[in-house]
Amino acid sequence: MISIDIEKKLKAYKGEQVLKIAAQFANGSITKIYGPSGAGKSTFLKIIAGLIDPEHGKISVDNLVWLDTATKVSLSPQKRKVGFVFQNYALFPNMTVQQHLEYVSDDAQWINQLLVIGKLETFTSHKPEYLSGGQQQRLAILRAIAIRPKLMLMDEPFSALDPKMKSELIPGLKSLWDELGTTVLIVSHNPQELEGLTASEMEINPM
Amino acid sequence: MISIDIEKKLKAYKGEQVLKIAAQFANGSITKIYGPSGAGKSTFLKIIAGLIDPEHGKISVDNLVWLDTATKVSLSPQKRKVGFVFQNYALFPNMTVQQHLEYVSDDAQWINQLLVIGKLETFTSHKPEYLSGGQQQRLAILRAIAIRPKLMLMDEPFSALDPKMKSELIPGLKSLWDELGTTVLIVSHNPQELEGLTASEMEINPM
Amino acid sequence: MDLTPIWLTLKLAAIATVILLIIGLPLAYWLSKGRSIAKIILEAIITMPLVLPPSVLGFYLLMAFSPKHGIGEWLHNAFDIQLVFSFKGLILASVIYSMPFMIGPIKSALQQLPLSLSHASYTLGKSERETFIKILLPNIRASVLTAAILTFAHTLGEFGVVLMIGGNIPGVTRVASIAVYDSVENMDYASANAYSLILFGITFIMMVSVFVFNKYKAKSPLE
Amino acid sequence: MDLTPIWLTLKLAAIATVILLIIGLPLAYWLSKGRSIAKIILEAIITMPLVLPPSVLGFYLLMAFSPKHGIGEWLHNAFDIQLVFSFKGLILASVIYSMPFMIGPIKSALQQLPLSLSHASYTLGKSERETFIKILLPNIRASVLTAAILTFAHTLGEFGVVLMIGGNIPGVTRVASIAVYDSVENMDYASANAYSLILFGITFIMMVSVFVFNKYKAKSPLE
Amino acid sequence: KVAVAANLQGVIKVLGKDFKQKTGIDIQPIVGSSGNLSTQIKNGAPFDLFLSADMSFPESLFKDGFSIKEPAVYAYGSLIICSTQNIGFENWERLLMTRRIKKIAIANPAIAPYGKAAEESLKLKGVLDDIQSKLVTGESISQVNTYVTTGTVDVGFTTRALVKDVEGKTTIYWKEIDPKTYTPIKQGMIILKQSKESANALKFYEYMLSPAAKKILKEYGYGV
Ligand SMILES: Nc1ncnc2c1ncn2[C@@H]1O[C@H](COP(=O)(O)OP(=O)(O)OP(=O)(O)O)[C@@H](O)[C@H]1O
Ligand SMILES: Nc1ncnc2c1ncn2[C@@H]1O[C@H](COP(=O)(O)OP(=O)(O)OP(=O)(O)O)[C@@H](O)[C@H]1O
Ligand SMILES: [Mg+2]
Ligand SMILES: [Mg+2]
Repeated sequence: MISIDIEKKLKAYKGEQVLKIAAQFANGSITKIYGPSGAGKSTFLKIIAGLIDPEHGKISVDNLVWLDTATKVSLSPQKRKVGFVFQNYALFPNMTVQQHLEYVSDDAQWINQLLVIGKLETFTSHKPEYLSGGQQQRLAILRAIAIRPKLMLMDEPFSALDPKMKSELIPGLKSLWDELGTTVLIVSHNPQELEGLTASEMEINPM
Repeated sequence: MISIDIEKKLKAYKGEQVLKIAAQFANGSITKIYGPSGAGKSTFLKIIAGLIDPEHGKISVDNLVWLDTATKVSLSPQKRKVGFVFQNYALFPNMTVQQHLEYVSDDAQWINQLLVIGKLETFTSHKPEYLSGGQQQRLAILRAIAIRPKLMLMDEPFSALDPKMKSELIPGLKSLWDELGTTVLIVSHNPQELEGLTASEMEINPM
Repeated sequence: MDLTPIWLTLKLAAIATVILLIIGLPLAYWLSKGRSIAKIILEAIITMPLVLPPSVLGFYLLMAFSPKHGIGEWLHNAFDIQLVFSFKGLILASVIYSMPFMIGPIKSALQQLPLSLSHASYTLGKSERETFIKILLPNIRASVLTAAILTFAHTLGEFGVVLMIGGNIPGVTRVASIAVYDSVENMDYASANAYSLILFGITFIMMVSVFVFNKYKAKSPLE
Repeated sequence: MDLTPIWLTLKLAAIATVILLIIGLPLAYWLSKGRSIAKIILEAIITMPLVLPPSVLGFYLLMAFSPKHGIGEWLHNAFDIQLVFSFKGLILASVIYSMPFMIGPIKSALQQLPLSLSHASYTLGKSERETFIKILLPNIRASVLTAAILTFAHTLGEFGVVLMIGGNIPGVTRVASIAVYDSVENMDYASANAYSLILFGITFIMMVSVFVFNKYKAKSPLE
Repeated sequence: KVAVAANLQGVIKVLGKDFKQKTGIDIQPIVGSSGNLSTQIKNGAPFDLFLSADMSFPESLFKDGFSIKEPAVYAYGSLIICSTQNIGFENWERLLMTRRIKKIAIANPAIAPYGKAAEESLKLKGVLDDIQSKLVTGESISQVNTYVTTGTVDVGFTTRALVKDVEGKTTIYWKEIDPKTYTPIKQGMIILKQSKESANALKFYEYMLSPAAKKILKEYGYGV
């Protein structure tokens, strides 16, 4: 189980906004996170991954403390090793599709399996610059799942995909998550796109 | 009226794919363009804007020839001056929100009007790095419309916006377009998001 | 201690750096766009003065600038410009000598910028020139700064070339590096140290203030 | 003509460049992360050798390396390492002298990379070190190349420092730049030109092949 | 290993050859400016013998205990005025003041003995102040030579040895300056205590003072 209780000031230009969240996610669950633009959804995911530190708070995963500002514990992102799909993809410009996956896994069979799920088998030697928006987004998803994460954080992961692609991709991901027992948090503002996938949801609102 | 008839090889990894499109768009119309990921939608918009040259083809706008590969005419992107919303935003990392708009227009009132429409009034001195995904996308839209374009090309312009934001933003844009008499092409794969806005649509399929 | 050499040096380094910024920025931009054999060769030629020992480069420049032959003669006859033993000549020599330090870092930084930045600017109706000045340059500010500092510092320390074509004329071409050299040759280590310390000090203060200013400027309202 | 100086020079420049890559890359990385007063000062110190005329820097290094005092004495007594008038000493001097050309361009290029690249790599469980080597460096390849070329060329042409602490000993510290210098001093312009041409030629070929290789490598399957 | 002042660069090869013929010992000349060489010696340079272009460097080395033997004069330098143009030097001090002569090269009087001598001579003739604005100083005598032979300056004051050095390459016109108008340019040498081959060093030292060496030096324009 993942339990989170954090508080972080968002430095908006005029005045200040506080991101204050307390939530718990069951192992293996898939949760949809939504809320208005600028509410702090991306920030929330980055705090969980260890990329941003909140002012106050505690994060623990299966009784292992990832973060506790009171005792000044904060595991590095490397130790937390969550599968993170960045909103802007953050692909590596120097690497081809194949190299992205080889960077995180040396299991050739696993890589092939992922390429098939993401429908990128024929693009293995393309660099991100030469991929379409949807191809880039699928690569970002594959790279994140390639590390076989226990926890997967996805920031608008399907925004560049057409409905058909989405409906073919999601079942593939779902079965991998089931296999790996992954807990998944998905930020999305498209009300329909996660229908049937997520059981629980969480709203983030600016305060 | 905008009339387009182009052919461009897309260099996919295995084999080749040809983007072949002939279409006409009435002045002041709003057209939705859709099609599977990797079909060539972004490439199509870039060809119209003059950022990519097709192998064969002709583009003319109100009897002015923008491109004609037969006579080797090709107006520069600067001369075509279309309002372009890039799929990856392509914001300028060195400029604040305000500076982005001042870069293209020195009409302070117009800039303010745009900021209000995009709900970015309180973020004027933020650089892109410090904007949320949705805020970045709105800035990309505002920057493109700030030049008062006759033709506006939008590549997945609403993918990072929540439904409420979208439903408040679109009417604002629509009224500006009506005022300016802008012809608009919008690439989108979200079937619902443009409901009521677009009268015509066009599908791009790989060949 | 005579401070004229210090002023002269600072003047020389400042002028050379400014000239190199003016000609180096467009040149680096041009070199950064695409790669042709012509560009590679031009770049190699720009780097060449580095490979020669300064005194030897100075000798070649002396030959070129000398009013008795070639370019020097033509300049002398046509415009009455004398490049040897004059401050103008020092400036030209410094520009040639320090050019690779200005061009190199800026060119490679430009190559690493994503293409979409200029594309976005072009669709907004902006010329290549305006895009370069307002979009590309500000985004490689750190590299421009590095290039300017390397150029400035290198011109301060330049010595062999300056000595050869300058002729060590007090107040005209006797720059600090020559004064320091003379002091060392003369085993007058006190003056040598004093001159060096002043040069050090000035550069140090300059660098620190540039960094601090830059840090201040780079500060976003969010930090 | 005696070719030993050419080989010696190439050896010196190659070794110095490799050493500077090894120590310069991590150092540039460290300097690129955040800005503290300590880093600014360290950076200023690295740039300092540039500001001094080479012969004077050579003099200071001679003092420092001399087996008669300080560090030199300690090295001599403890390890029997003699830095003055030895090839080892030349290497150390070249490293000090050329360091700013390696550090500067790389540091500024690193600062201009988006933070999200390293963040993405960290979440994949990769250490800072691996991220630096496999992600950051390849994305600033052009700047690393520029830095290496500037360093190499500058070490080839370095002269004052080398003369002072190396002492022009044939086969040991008589590098090409000194040989050229001697020829010019001796008014033997034919040899001076010959040496210079060889240096030119080697650097030219090297640069062109690096560029061509790089162009080839950079080619995507789509082009 | 013999540290040799730069102005001897031409003649040392001949001397070395002659010495080898006589004794079978090879010398390895290390050429540099006298100031550089003596700084290097003070910091542990592995030289056996030092042939300086003046007296002060060897003397200072002796004073600092780098040698047990006092420095000896092996040659006197002679100063000439010269040019690549045949302008006639009969009345050179007058000539320098004419408008025809725009640039005059001398070595830096502060650090080079020939520069000091030239300055003394000019002062004695009473023209130094008038031509001050035409003076260009070279850091060493060889830089002055470069200026003269390339025609960058109209006239220059340099060593007589130049005449021999450029023989057959460039034509220069020259005239010896009256040695009475300047302090003699004594060139001194010194045997170094740190020498590892002191026996051979001593042999060369003695050779340099021998009539055979003097003959060669004289041929190259040195006073002996
Ligand atoms: N690095 C940062 N430092 C401080 N504040 C930031 C930073 N990045 C973004 N912000 C601000 O914090 C607020 C929340 O940003 P965040 O990216 O978390 O929003 P979001 O909920 O993901 O929105 P969206 O749906 O538009 O992506 C925004 O107002 C933004 O301007
Ligand atoms: N610069 C380029 N040069 C050559 N081919 C490219 C380039 N960029 C993309 N491609 C290829 O062209 C095809 C079409 O790309 P495009 O970006 O136009 O697709 P798209 O329809 O916009 O897809 P998406 O909905 O995923 O954004 C893709 O297969 C892509 O790999
Ligand atoms: Mg977000
Ligand atoms: Mg696209």
